[in-house]
Amino acid sequence: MGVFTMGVFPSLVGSGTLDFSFKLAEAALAKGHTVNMWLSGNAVMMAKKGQRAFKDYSHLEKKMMELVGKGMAITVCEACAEARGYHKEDTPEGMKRASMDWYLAKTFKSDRVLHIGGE
Amino acid sequence: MGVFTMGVFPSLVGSGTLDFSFKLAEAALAKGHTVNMWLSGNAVMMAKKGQRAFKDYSHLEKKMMELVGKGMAITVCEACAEARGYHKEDTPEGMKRASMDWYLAKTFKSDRVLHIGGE
Amino acid sequence: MGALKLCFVVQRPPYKSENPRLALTHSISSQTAEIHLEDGETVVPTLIFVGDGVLNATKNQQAMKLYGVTSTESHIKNGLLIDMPIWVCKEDMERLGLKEDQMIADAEDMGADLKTKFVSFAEIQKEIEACPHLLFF
Amino acid sequence: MGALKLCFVVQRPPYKSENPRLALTHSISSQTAEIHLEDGETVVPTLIFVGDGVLNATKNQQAMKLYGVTSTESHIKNGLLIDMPIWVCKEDMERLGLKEDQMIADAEDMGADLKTKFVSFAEIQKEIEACPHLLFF
Amino acid sequence: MKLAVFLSDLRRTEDTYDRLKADKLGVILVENGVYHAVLKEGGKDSPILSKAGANFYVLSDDLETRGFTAAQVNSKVKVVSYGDIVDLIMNDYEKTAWL
Amino acid sequence: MKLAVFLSDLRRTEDTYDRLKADKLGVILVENGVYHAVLKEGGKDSPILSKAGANFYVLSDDLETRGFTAAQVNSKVKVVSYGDIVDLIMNDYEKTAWL
Repeated sequence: MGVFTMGVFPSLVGSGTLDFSFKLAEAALAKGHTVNMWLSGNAVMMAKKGQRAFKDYSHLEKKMMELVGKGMAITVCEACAEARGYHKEDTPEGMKRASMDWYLAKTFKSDRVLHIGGE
Repeated sequence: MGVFTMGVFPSLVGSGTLDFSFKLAEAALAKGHTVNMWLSGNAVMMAKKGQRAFKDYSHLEKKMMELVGKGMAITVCEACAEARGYHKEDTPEGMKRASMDWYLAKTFKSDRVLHIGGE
Repeated sequence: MGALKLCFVVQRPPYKSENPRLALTHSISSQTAEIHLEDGETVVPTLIFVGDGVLNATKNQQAMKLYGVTSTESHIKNGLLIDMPIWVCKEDMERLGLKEDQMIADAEDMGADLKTKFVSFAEIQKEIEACPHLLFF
Repeated sequence: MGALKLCFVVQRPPYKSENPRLALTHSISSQTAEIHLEDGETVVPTLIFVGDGVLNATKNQQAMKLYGVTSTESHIKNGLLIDMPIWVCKEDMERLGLKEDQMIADAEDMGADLKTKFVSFAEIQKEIEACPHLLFF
Repeated sequence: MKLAVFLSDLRRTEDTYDRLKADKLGVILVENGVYHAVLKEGGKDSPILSKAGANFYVLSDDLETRGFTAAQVNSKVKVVSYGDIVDLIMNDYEKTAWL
Repeated sequence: MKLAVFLSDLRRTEDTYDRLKADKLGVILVENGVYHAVLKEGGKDSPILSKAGANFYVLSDDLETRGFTAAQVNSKVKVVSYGDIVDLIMNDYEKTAWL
């Protein structure tokens, strides 16, 4: 069993990339791996409480809490969140905020890293 | 003098498209045109109060309020905002929320429309 | 007084971003634009899929089953249900190797009378010329 | 115990999205990663501009003057200032018609000793092979 | 029709630009579209500039933001300001297409 | 090196894929990258699939989301699940590149 760290950057409401990341994390946890997830750039939208669920958009808050319950460490980029007006009190329980060095330090301790960049 | 309506869709913190839209709106107002702006999809980020200004990101709240003061009508897509957890109380003063038919009705009354779509 | 024709033109594949979905929801909202307009004024949309955008109109999309999110297919069917013209560029289907039986042809299962129109780019060019305002997605 | 080499590879032009900016801020934050690590452990980044990404490294960018936002240029200079290796692919500069005198060569004005390295793709390939983890932007 | 097309990217993911026809066509290069006005990839002009009969414009703010100046702009392309773009939209063309 | 490359788009805006070399190369098609496994543009396989010596994989969930099935997948490409991708990342390859 290994340590797998994902960095998720370009995701948004209505984009498939966050969905992909959470499903991949779920599959990795199911196989017994340790999973870390870093949400940065636009992917910090997961840090906002009170997103209303519409059938038109994937709504991942529930899935995220499930994965946290299974031991996934999930942290969002603090500055990226602040710039978008997501403050500490908006952050769902179980999710951490940190600066970017958290992610780099996690890559140090990981067997594999999947960094999802792009636009 | 004419009526100019812009629909702005793909913009985000850190993207140049919102900056472009606001500068173009400013130039159109300066020439005496009537300007309407519809913010939809990811561009609804402008509807969030309390965005922290960093030098690394363009920060448009002040510019937006200036343009509203000069008579620009600016409205954000209500459903797009709700899906992202931006509620009524987050909306800066002078900015309206409406459903998409607002935008279509504005195009009816416009001499020119610039619809900024894409990804 | 009068109708305003609007072209909604989708040029990119589905699911990467909200883009094609917003074309669908915005064009469908033409139904209620009248509440902001005067008596007799209407907005008349044509929804056009062109280039890689034709990939939005494949059938049997499993987005709801696999990701819990409404498929572009069901949005297109909703469009047909409210009698919105939906056009798909034939040359692009051919270029990408898509056959008509892979595409959403109608929404009969939802009770819609209108069918998808498979058209040439020349027809799309004419429609674009006939619309005072263009909305490219 | 030991150093972890990380390659940050920027493949796209600046300003469209946050993407290249995040490559810069993340690579620069390697400076403080040690607070989460054990004694003697460090993260050693190389920041590489390749393909259209080389457009991030043009000089005289006026983003602050015109849009009030930090330029990619000033980020790159901050990288040089903290002695982070910054590599720009020569073949891509040539392909796009960019000359070395159009590019950010150093950050002497800020007191940095390190200079930009203009390298071949073959050198970049070697660096990518030497890094246990790759971060493409 | 009199159509003003906006291009905001260096690498395009649509081919509408190649197919659309207009009696009068203006091509306005903004954001990363400005690279088409200044780069000579493989020693050649951008294929964007080969559209027959079109008038080409590039936004000066977006050029300078990216480290280029009017002096480097292809002779086929006119350098314009935000105010000029407003005039192009409101006076010179009837409709717009942001591709 | 043993490298797993992820492609998530139909139209690419980078050319890193064409240039990167690896002793063992896996190409994993996800999101809109799955179209490379099923479309025959102009009657031809996607140029993505011509990378010599590579192993190709396509994510079944993302195929089906877009209305395609395993039966339509190019014979060069193996259909995989999320679990299979985890195994590819953790066991078969040493590092990943999301282009």
